[in-house]
Amino acid sequence: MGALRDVTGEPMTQMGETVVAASGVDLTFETNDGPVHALKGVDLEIGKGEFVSFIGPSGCGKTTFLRCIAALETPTGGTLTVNGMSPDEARRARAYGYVFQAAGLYPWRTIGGNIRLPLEIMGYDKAAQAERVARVLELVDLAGFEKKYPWQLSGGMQQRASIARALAFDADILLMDEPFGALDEIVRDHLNEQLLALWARTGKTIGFVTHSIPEAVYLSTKIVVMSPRPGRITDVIESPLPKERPLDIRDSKEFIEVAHRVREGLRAGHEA
Amino acid sequence: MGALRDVTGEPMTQMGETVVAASGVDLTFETNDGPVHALKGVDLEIGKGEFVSFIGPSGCGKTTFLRCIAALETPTGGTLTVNGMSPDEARRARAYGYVFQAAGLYPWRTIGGNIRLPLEIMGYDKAAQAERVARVLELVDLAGFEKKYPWQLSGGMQQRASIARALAFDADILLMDEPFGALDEIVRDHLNEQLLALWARTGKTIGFVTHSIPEAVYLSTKIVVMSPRPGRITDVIESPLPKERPLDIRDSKEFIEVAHRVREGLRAGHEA
Amino acid sequence: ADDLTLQLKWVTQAQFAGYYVALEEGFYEDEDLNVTIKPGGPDIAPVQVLLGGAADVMVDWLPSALAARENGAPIVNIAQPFKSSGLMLTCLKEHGIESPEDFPGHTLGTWFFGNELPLYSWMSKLGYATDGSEGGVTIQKINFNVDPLLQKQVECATTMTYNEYWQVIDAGLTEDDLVVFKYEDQGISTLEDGLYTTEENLADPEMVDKLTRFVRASMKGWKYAEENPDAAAEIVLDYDDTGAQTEAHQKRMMSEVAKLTAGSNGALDPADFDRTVDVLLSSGADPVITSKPEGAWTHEITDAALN
Amino acid sequence: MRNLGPILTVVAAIVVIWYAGAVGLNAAWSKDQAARAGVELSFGEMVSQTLSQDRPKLPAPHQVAVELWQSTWVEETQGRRGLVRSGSLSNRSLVYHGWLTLSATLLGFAIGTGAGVLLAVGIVYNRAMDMSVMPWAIASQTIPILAIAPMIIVVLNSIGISGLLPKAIISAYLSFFPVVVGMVKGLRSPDAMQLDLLRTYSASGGQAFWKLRLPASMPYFFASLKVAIAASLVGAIVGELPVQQGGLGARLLAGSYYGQTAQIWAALFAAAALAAVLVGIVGVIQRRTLTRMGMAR
Amino acid sequence: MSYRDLKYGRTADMLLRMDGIFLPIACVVSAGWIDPSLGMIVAVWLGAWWVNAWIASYDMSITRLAAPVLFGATLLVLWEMAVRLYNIPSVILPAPSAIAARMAASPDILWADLVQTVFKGALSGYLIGCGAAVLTAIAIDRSPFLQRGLLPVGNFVAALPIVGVAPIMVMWFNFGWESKAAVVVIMIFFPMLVNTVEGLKATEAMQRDLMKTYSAGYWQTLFKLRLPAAMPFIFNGLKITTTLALIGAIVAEFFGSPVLGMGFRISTSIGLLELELVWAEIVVAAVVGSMFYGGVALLERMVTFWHPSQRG
Ligand SMILES: Nc1ncnc2c1ncn2[C@@H]1O[C@H](COP(=O)(O)OP(=O)(O)OP(=O)(O)O)[C@@H](O)[C@H]1O
Ligand SMILES: Nc1ncnc2c1ncn2[C@@H]1O[C@H](COP(=O)(O)OP(=O)(O)OP(=O)(O)O)[C@@H](O)[C@H]1O
Ligand SMILES: Cc1ncc(C[n+]2csc(CCO)c2C)c(N)n1
Ligand SMILES: [Mg+2]
Ligand SMILES: [Mg+2]
Repeated sequence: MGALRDVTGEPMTQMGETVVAASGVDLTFETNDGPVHALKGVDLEIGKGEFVSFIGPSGCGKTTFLRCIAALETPTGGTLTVNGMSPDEARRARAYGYVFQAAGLYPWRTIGGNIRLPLEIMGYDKAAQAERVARVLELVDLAGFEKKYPWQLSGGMQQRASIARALAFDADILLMDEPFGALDEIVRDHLNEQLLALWARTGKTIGFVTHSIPEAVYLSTKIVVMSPRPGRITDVIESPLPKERPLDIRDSKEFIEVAHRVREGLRAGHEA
Repeated sequence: MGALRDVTGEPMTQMGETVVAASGVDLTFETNDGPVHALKGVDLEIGKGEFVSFIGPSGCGKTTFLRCIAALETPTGGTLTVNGMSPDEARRARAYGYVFQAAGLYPWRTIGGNIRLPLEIMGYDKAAQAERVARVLELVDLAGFEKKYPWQLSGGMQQRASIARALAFDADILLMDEPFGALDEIVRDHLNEQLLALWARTGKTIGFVTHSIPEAVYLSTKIVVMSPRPGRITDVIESPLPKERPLDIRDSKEFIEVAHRVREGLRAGHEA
Repeated sequence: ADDLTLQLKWVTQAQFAGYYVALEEGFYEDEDLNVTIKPGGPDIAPVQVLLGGAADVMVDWLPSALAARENGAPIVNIAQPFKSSGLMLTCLKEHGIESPEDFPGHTLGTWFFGNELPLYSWMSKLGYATDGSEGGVTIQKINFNVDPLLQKQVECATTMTYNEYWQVIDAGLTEDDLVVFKYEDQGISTLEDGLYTTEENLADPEMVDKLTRFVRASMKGWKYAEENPDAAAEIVLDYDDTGAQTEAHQKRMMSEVAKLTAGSNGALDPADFDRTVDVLLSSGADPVITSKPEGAWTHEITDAALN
Repeated sequence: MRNLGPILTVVAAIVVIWYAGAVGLNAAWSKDQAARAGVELSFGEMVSQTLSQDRPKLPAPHQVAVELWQSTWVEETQGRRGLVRSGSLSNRSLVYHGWLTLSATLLGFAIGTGAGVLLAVGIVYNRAMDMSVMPWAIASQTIPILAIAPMIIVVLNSIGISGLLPKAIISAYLSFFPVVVGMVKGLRSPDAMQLDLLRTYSASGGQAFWKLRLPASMPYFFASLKVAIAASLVGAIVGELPVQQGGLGARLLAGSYYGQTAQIWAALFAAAALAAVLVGIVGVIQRRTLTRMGMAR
Repeated sequence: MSYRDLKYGRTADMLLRMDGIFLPIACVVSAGWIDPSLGMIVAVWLGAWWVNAWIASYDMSITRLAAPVLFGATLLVLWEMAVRLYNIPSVILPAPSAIAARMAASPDILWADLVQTVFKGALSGYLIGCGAAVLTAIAIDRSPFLQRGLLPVGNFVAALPIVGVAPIMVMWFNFGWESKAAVVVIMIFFPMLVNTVEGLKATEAMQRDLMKTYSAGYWQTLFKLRLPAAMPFIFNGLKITTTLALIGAIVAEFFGSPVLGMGFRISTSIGLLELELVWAEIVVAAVVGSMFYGGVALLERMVTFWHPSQRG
């Protein structure tokens, strides 16, 4: 990867290498009133450098699937490998950056301290830490809030801080669970662009949960549509859009077509 | 209000009666590193039966303003009245239903129990409680999850439960802080329609924070655009759209014009 | 029957056999008294109980009674069933203490709570400092058992002829391993186990009458106990709520206690009182009492009782 | 019961250390005695002697076990005053003394918990109480209860209260504090949003208490109950020390007066076992309640 | 005004304000009817409480101090009144004024006892006990086996009443402060251990998951997540054990001490009926204990400022 990171411009998608390979993944939660089938027979391949969006009605298992990839949940059936290893081995190799659906900042650390957390753990030196914290705070437009505590920030600001935390270090796989849910359109567009640029620059593989169809279509190379009860994949759409994506690509014919297909898939899932 | 509730069809907007009147509202938080000006000179009138959306960059004070209306925060300057009384008196008269930005369900109560909470407090009888819980669960598409505990639900489901909780009782003023943030487009559209129908049926006054421009335009009679540091109102747009709003109104010229104006306002706020 | 409560100085044991015998054998009943005996214990100051009104009469040692009197507790000795003192200092022979001259440089253990007063008086009479300084002794507070002596945490320990001494013997040491100094022999003995009441009670003729009958019956109990030590010990065992006492130990204790009560008909001998006061007054820099007490005893009760 | 294995392992380790400790601590006396008798002890003799002394510094586990057995089962079934022969519990048996202590403990626990909860509610709901009472509640706990226990008993006696109640009051004195501290923390544990929600409903203070603060405080409540019941037991025992009228406390001290080390340890173990059982019962109730409330995950 | 209102429900304050005239007067009159002295005492009490409620309604740092002080002063006045009005003998309960006089008369005794008991016995035991408990908690944290075995047995040991343990410790560690420290260690070890173990578990699932995604090592998770999250619990333990440590050291002295120390003085002075000295020692114990507790509470505020219960 080291070599790839230096190259800028075109994203380094080499579809040949498989990063995530799921086949027949099942997951059942046991609850006080009976089992809940959160995932059922999920098959999916994600290649290196892909940007995969997951979309589907709430409760369909998007979070659960992301958690399985990150080895935070263990499937009760099927096989799942990441970089050819088990998700847990990949986790231990520090393959993941994860943005949770809720911000989950540590209340005893300032915003800066929260972002510094993974850097400390991964042993970055002091100077690198300071430099990276400043850079990602800038990226998510929170410069000046470094010394504040989480409960002193608005909901959207907390969410941005948690995004900054995941971007501060160099994970090959970035898993983001509705990262932009609490942000307004302008910031969202801005961060979408930033994320695409980052992706292009670094060649990371990204798994991205969103409820916004335009966002999914704008960002992804592959869109996974899911449906609930039990959670399964109903459609996988390879995006025909070029790698270079100015914001106004959203008015193009291809874009609208893809969006339409996603919407149809979603609607079907709701009816199911 | 009793009489109004029975009338269906046209919403009962009687612009004559002012529900919320803010003039020169200031709010400053004292934090460990200096004061934060969350609101500065906010002037706003909300008439009875209006549907007012607040939109603005994250951290601009939308939540703070909603909290001021609901007497959860006390302005440090200016005057604010609700129904001609102080917000606190209005609160004690049980004028508010509030949906928080985070779900905030009580972990020791099931979903059903959480929705029943306000009903118990306001002294509804057992039968009415059961009937209302069932009705609002149906409304937010969570029937069947009554007996589950909050942590057994996905993020979006929790948010819907918290919406159901606020709709279960008859408050004249409904304050909703990004209620649909974690929901997909389809559910969102569905709930938008439901909300409009409810509004039309009951003539409630609604204050609604959202980050989605189409949502704001689709729902509101009045759109308030805010900008941050310090938080103030930069634009107030009276919607020219008719009361009757099918989903496809979103393709109309008026709609697109209003959306454009909101987007411009937002952008200006970001540049500021 | 008239109610009367007696507060003991210590837990139920043969040291108080006379009262339990009087109760069990109906001597109190014969005097038309309904007597309640409250056992004492560590940290219970009988004087407090007496002044608090929860007891009418108590068993106490004269030194601590006089100290209490100086602290403003108007208590009066009304009878003295114990003629002699059972107090002694027991040392392990191996520490090389043979006479009081050998004390300096050694650690002497004593009970406190007022029981230390005789030892301090003795030491000051001998002219020894008690703070462990050169040429003096170290006084160590010990609890009410003999473990510190056995485990050599102290070299000498306060013991009673009727109790702790025998515990040392029971533990496996022999008379030959020990050196004992009886306070009686050293001429510093103080009066133990007298009966006391308040001046207020003595001002009340009805109460005086009750106390008279009580003392009479108690002395009857004591004389019975002296004559039937084994039976007395059995009675004590029956009254022991803690169930901790053993028969052998209580029988032996009773026979030793009998030696101490032997010379008394119940009336206080003023000579003994004066001797005790002298011992206490003579204790050097920090005397237990500062002036000769007045009215600290009376023969009023015993005179009436013993006729 | 999956805890059984680990517990037995730990207990076994403790017993081994205990035996070693007994040999070590008691050796001095055995050597002294041998020296006094002028004999030389072999190692084996010494070990066997250290484990069978009458007044050991540390009695061996089996000595304590034998004493426990003797003073419960054997005393009641065969003793002159035992249950079998006399029809009532023997005052020489730990069953009798344990029962005395237990009754004072339970009464004291009830009083202490009740008072503690009330005080906590007062502190949380009344500003004046919050500011003025808490520091004094803390100060009250720094008073060595053993010091004033005799005085309390004397004072209560002088106004005619005796028997179970003085002990229970001391026991309540010790147990109310953990409950106050835990409950205050628990009643204040709801976060801002949970409180705000009720504010929007204009819930009354009572409703906020029953529907939010009380349920939210339950984990804290039970945690402090566990501490409180153990403290109650200690209080009851302390209350039994000055009045030598039975109970494990009286038993403990009487043992010490007569140098009956095994008796002390037996009483000590009986007390600890009683505490363990009481804490265990509270634990079971805790688990049941929290599970029913959906708070045990 | 935020959600403070809920925190301090107005009911009690209102009771005092609205019925501020009738209820107290009724109380005073009825008490005075039973017994005039009682009437006076009740009157003083109610008066002081009313003033206190008034003071407490102002939230300033000075009132935070004034309220408890006034409350304490009220208690003292009531005590003094009770002793005088009812002629309670000083050998049963001395008056505060007499206690104060005694404190002024013998500061050297009180100081020497304080040094012996608090600085040598309690503090050393506290530091050793808390340190050992936290280290043990961390040590057994990784082993569910040890936790399942040790905690129940530990609860059992913790339940051994101090009055039984203290004589044994004196027998083992002699009369000096070491045996007091040992008693303190035994008393505080398990409460501290239980709190710390509990605290180490008190992280939220998402916080732990985050650490997992970083593949943080055990020690990193410990220092960056679990110890900070455990701090409220650890401080809970630290606070409870301050009073335990002090009581433990004092009570242990009842069972063996050199001829000085607070416990020694208290236990032996009762026998000599020097009740003023006894109470003087108790006062010192209460003051020192409260300061100790207050100090730890202050530290807690500084360390766990982020916890909702500290943000108020
Ligand atoms: N308790 C607090 N203490 C200090 N500052 C606060 C507090 N609550 C909010 N603020 C600050 O007030 C400003 C406005 O916050 P608010 O929550 O109203 O924003 P918002 O418009 O709701 O944003 P979002 O869309 O992200 O939810 C922010 O800068 C925030 O940092
Ligand atoms: N810990 C759990 N215990 C029991 N059931 C669970 C648990 N976590 C999730 N579920 C259930 O699994 C299903 C899938 O949940 P998941 O969180 O993956 O949904 P999601 O697709 O992320 O939804 P959303 O968009 O609302 O976040 C839901 O029905 C939920 O109720
Ligand atoms: C309250 C009190 N406790 C102990 C003693 C000392 N003491 C005197 S007699 C006796 C019994 C001896 O077996 C003991 C221990 C006391 N005098 N007063
Ligand atoms: Mg989710
Ligand atoms: Mg907000």
